[in-house]
Parts: sequence; structure tokens; C-alpha cells
Amino acid sequence: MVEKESKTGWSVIEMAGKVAGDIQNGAYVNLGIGMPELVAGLVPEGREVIYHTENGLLGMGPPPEEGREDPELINAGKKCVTAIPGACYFHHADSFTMIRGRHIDVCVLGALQVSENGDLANWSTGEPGAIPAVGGAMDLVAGVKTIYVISKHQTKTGEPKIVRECTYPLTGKQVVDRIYTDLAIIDVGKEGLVVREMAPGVDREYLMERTGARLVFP
Amino acid sequence: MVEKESKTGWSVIEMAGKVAGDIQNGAYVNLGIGMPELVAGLVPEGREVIYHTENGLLGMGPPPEEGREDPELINAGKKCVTAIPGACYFHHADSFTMIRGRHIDVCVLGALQVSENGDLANWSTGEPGAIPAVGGAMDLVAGVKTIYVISKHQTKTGEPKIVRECTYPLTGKQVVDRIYTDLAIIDVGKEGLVVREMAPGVDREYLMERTGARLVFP
Amino acid sequence: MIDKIVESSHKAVEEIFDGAIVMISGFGEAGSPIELIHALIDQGARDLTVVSNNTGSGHVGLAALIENRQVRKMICSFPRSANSKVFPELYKNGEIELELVPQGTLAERIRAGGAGIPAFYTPASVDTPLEEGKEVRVFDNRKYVMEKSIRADFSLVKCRAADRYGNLVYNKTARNFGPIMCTAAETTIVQAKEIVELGSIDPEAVVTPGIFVNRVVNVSDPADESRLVAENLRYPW
Amino acid sequence: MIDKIVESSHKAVEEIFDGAIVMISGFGEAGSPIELIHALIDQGARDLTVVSNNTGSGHVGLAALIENRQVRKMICSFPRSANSKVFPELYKNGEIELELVPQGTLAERIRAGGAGIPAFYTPASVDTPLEEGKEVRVFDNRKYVMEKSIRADFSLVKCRAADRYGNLVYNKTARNFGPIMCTAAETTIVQAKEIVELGSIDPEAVVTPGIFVNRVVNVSDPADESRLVAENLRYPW
Repeated sequence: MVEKESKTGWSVIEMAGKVAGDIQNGAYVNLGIGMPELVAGLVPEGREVIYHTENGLLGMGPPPEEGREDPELINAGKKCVTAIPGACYFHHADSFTMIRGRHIDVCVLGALQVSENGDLANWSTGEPGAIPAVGGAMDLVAGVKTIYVISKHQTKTGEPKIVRECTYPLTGKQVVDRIYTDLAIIDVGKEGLVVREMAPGVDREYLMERTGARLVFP
Repeated sequence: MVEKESKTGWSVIEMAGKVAGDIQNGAYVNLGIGMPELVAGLVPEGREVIYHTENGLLGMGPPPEEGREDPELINAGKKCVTAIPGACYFHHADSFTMIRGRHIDVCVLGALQVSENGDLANWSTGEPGAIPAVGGAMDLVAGVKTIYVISKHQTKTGEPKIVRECTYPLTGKQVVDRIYTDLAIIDVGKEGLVVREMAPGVDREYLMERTGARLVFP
Repeated sequence: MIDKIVESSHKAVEEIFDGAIVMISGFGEAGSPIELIHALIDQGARDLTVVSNNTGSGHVGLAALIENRQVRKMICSFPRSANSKVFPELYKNGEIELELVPQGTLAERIRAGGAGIPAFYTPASVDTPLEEGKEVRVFDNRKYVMEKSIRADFSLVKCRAADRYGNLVYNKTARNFGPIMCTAAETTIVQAKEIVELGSIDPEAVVTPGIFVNRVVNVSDPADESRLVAENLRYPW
Repeated sequence: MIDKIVESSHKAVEEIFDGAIVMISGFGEAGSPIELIHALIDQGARDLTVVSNNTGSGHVGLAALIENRQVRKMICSFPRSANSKVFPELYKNGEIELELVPQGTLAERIRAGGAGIPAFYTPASVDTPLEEGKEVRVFDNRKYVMEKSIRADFSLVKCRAADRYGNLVYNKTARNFGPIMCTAAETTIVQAKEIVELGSIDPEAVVTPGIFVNRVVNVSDPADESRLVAENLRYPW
């Protein structure tokens, strides 16, 4: 018998797959730049999901074939995309009507830090001299019905990203609903941070050591 | 020699013609219901004027031929109209963006009363039990660059409509720029009500007798 | 699969509850979803607050809904017209409430409701009786009144064509309040003269993106309100 | 006759004055009116406040306008990107001002400017550093910040097609800020890839009604900004 390679934690693709599994048929979804973009390719078959990109497209499709890029058909990350049948274009005020008016069901965002009560910091490390840039993040967390964060559990230097209180400037207060990391899936609720699922090779102690906030294990 | 029939004052058509003469080429114009509607047919040749109707059409044309009416192509008075080449349709929030945002050049409205400082009352006689109905009048006077009033100089019972202060509920305060009546054309300015032109058979005394406010004769 | 098409007007309005706030599109008869309104009369929900520019004509459509005593309060800009008899009579008898709102303010309050803007300032109605009870504030030496957004439990809207995602296009000046009302309700219910294939509406020309629409019913031959009024018909027939 | 078409980009921008507030459409390069911006560089107006979502890429278009020291202040939501070098350097040296605005708030402030709304409330940026100095107010138990409208002296906008009335349609996601910026300036200047006959744009599909447009210039073969950046070109050439 060949022993399976032991492994700790989920890969980025597995994390995105976990998010994708939680997106329901018919959902209107906005995906942040970077890791969140992986989610679109992983939604289970049979579910029809409509992607919103805040620069003015509802019904965003996959990237175009090479050579068929249109620099006037891009997503919020300024990458070339396509539009599905049934898509439509609109201006920025209408686009943020969708966001601020609670019409988008799910937004998946990256994070620098998430606090115990769901505060999110994801736009600035607050370093003096850095060029601040916020884009649509504050509108998204203020307006979208459900905010999912997808992020490594720790920074590259091993610091926890899930903390009692954010030290970086906030994007929004009490806005995060669920956190998907390489180690666990954690709900943010009135009871605090509730661990819903742990990745292979992760146990309570392991997780708590890498988390800067109290965790609840139901 | 045949003596010309002596006449006092302008006819309604003449009044509307005076208004029309003051509308410049390229103007965006909103015409109120009733007497103001006559203006469209009287604009001097060679001037291209674009009519806005607040229910959602820019580029309103003349009434349709009989039998070609479309109940979904109407003006603010709910009469069937046509659309000229270069017209466009839009929803109410966009329509009042045009009005409130000072994009319409001229609005021609009827009046119950106009005061010395340009206050307009044209939506309610304030009678108890009457059904109040305001429509777009308050938005128009608040937002359109130039407000022309076209109105008989007096009520049917001989009361002055140009008064020191309006006794009817206001549509807007200090909003009227010029008044066209059957007896005179009167500018509303910092100096008060300045008589610009008097109709045939009208002199200062005649006009003052029929006016409830101070008049300035330049 | 996403499919917002439902099989009948009655099915479309079945969830409307007593006491609901209901927006109804239309400027006069243009854009008024008369079949959805008649379905709501059959359905019978009462004590409604209705947001609509007018109060209906004759004894059909919105006027019939009011006449059937299903409406507690109207929020509108112009509650009377040549052929409106029902509302004026109830109003004079104190049997229906009225909140009168300038037309542009009504449109903007609905748009704000859909856009997540709780309140805004407008110059319309300053120094008039309609500013009473409202906050007045000066910006750049001019007075403005604060107006609050309006949201509804349901919007009933008429359009020309829809696809299964709920993307809509309208017909001429029947567009009026439809697009903004679609954005401002928990549940938006649309009657469309035509249901078209996904992708057959030009994505550059969609007026209401499907995200604002919950249910669509095909009413291919909608009644012409003015003809019903001229014939002095009453609903229920 | 109404004819808003002018013969050149240089003619179109000639009235822009020192100290003007200028809105520039575009999200990244999509919708950025690069030929109008280059004409503005040739024209030389200085001390400008520019309202635009980003700050340009490489050394062409908006980045070149900034590099040419014509911009005193940027109002934008995302002032850096992969290829933006000019703004970051000037900003770090304290040679250009920045007003950072959340993207949806930026859009709504522009829309409000065009719609005669002096101020409104939004939930975006509440309890963040960007609410600092702003009025915070509670509606229905939720906090909102008051934001004021933005108006400009000039808007520079790119579109796909225009007619002589100034009716506009756009191309895909290049629409972005164009329609709202058209509404919010004293003078709106548009570059159109194509000038079409009056009546050839479907009146149901006009995106910007001509009332919001003052001048249109035909730029039938607009530069592709990312190609210019890839070739490391600089304007003035």
C-alpha cells in the first residue's frame, strides 16, 4: 500500500472551490481582483451564476481567446473579459446602484486583516508615503448582501490575518460574513468567529496558534 | 380709407408668438400644459428648438395625424405627440436630472399669480377640500435656467394676477424671469417688475390699473 | 438555470401581502401594468400604500384598485386628471390618505431607494407648503430640502420586452417610472408584451438589467386603458 | 440649425482655462479620451483639478497631462496601477494633491452634480479613515456619511458614436464614467469614433441625450493606450 502524502491545509484552488460551492444558482456575484477571480471557474455544474464587474458589466464571461481581446471590454482588474448572452452594459452610477442598493448577492474579496467582529481591512497598510487607493471596496462591503473573504490564514511573514482588532485602516466595520482560508472556513456572527470546517491536517490547537482572535468551535 | 378696427391687448396666439420670438436657436425648452403648448408652433423659421417633456422624451414633435396616435407616446399633459429624428427616451430620474440639473434652457408655464419679486403660484388655489396636485412644476421652477410665464393679465373675474405677494400657495420663490400677458411683457429683475413692451391700446395707466404690484417703466 | 418567467399575472402577484408598499409604474396610462393591477384586485391584498405618479382613470386599473378599497394611502405627484373620479371622491370623504410629492422629487426618492441612498437634498419645493416638516439646509447660498428615499415591498411594472434573466426594454414614453421602480422594491414583478431569447436584446440597449427584476409574466395583448375608460368599463368586469 | 460637431480636438478644448475643474472619462484606458487629453496638453491650460477614476499609465494620455505639470489636484478612487509611474512619483514628492474617494461615491457625487442634488448620504466609507471630516448621520439605525456633489467646468468624454445633436452611444465597458460626466460639466466635450446622421441612433438606445453635450469631435481612429504604453511612447511625441 502506498501511503498518501500527508498534507496540511487547502490549496488556493481548493479554497476558491469551497467559496464556489457556497454560491447558489441565480446568484449575482462580484469577484474582487486576484484570488477571488478563481471562484468563477469552480462553481458546480448546473448552477447559473451572473457576474457583476463594477466598471459596468453584468454577465461577465470567461477571458477571451488569445487574439480576441477587446481593450474596451474589461473587468474591474482591467483584464480583458467576455460578455455572456443576456449580459448588459451600464454606467458607473447605475453599477454602484446595484452595489450600494443591496442588489448584488455575494462579493468575494481578499483581505489584509479581518477582525473578530467582521471588520475588514483590505485597501491600505497605512504606511506613510504609500499611495492610497481604494477603488470600489468600501462601496462593496457597505452594499453587497453577503461578503465572503478569501485569504491565506497568515501573512507571508507568519503574522495572523484574523485578529482581535484590525491595525490597518478599515474598509468597513462589521461587514464580513464568512472567511475562507487555507486552514479553515470561519463564520462571523454574533457569537464571534465560528469555525465551520477545518482543512486536512488542521486541528483546533493548530488553528488557534495561527489566529489572532478568539475562535468558537461549535 | 378703411379705418383699422381698434383693439386692446394681444390675442393668445400673439402672446405665444411673443414668447416664441424670445426662444433662441438650439434652446432646450419645456412647455407647460395649456397656453404654453401654443409656443412650439410659433418659433420663427430657421431656429431649431428641442422640446423636452418631463415624462421622458427629448425631441418632442407636433401632434400625430389622426389615426396615428400612440398611447405610449405622450407629453406631460398626456396628449399624444410625435418624436423627431434625433429624439430619445429616458426614465423619470434622468428626465428630472435634465430639469433639476439646470440643463433645460427655458420653461414656459401658466400662472395663477406672480409676485413682484418673481414668486410663482400655479399649482393650487389652496381651497380646502380641493385635491392638491403639483406634478413637475416645483422641479421645473427650481431647476430650469429661464422661467417664462404666459398668462392673461387678470383672472376671469377681473382680479389682478400680478400681485405684491402671492396669496395662493407658492410653486417657487423668486423664480420667474419674464411674464407675457395679453397686455404687456414684463421682466422680473432686481429693480422689480420692468415693463418691456405694452400691447396695442395699452398705456401705463391702463396697465397699472390692472396690476396688483408696482411696475417700473424704463 | 435562471428563469424569472412565471405563467400568469395571478401567479406573479400572489405574494403581495396586506399592508405592503407597492410601486406601480406609469404616467397616466402609458406604462401602467393594468393586467398586474387587475390580478392584484383578484388577489385581494388590502391596506396597501401605493406609490404611483397618478391615481388612475375611470374604473379600471389603478382607479379600480382604489375603488375596491385596497389602498390605504397614495404617494404621488398628480392625483387628479380629466377622468379620475375614484380617488377624488374617496379623498374628499377622508377615506384615503395622500402624500403629495413633486414629480422630480418622487422620481429621485425612488431612485435613491434603489441606489442605497437614504436621503438627499433638492431645491424643489423650497419655500412652498410642500417643504413643511422637512429639514431645510443651505449649500452654496441656496436653500434645499432633505428628502428621504422610498422603498417598496413590491413593484409592478410594464415593459415592452423581457428575457429570462429579467433584462427589460420599454416602449417610448411608457418607460417613465418603470426603470427606477424596478430598482427600489424587494420584489419586482414585470408584465412584458414579449418574451425574447436570451441575448436578443442588444447588451448596449438594455434599459433595466435583470438584477433588478424578480418575476416576469408575458401579457402579449395588454388592455388599452383609455379605451376601457371610454367604454365606461369597470373592473372586476 | 443645431450642430455640435467641431472640426478638431484642438478646437474642441480651446476654451479650457487655467484653474479649471476637468472631468475625464475612462476606467483605465477603456473610455479614456486620449486625443482630447493630448489636445489639452498642446493647449497648455495649467493648475487643473482633474476628476477621473485613475491617474493614467505610462507617459501618454492622463499620465502625460500630469507629467506636463498641468494638474494641481486629482480627485479619483484608484490613483495607482501596474503601469502608473508619473502620479506616484509626483505624489510622493508632494508635488500633486490627491482627494481619494470611494469609486461608488465618486460616481454618485458626479451624478448628483449633474442632477442638481447638492449632497446625499451613503453608507460607503462609514467608520473608515475616508469618513474623516464628513458629517455622519443615522437613518433607520444605520450610519451614513454626507457627500457633496462634484461639478466641473469641462468634461472630456470618449464615445463610440454621436449625432449633431450630441446624442451618444458608447462601446461596452468603455461607457463607465462617460454618461455621468457628460451631465456634470458646464461644457461637455466628446470625442466620437463615428459621427452618424440624426435619427440613426435608436431613440430607445441613446445613452447620453444630446442636452448634456456641447461639442463633439470625430476621432475615427483613437489610439490604443496600452499599445502606446507598451512601446514606451511619450506625449508630446
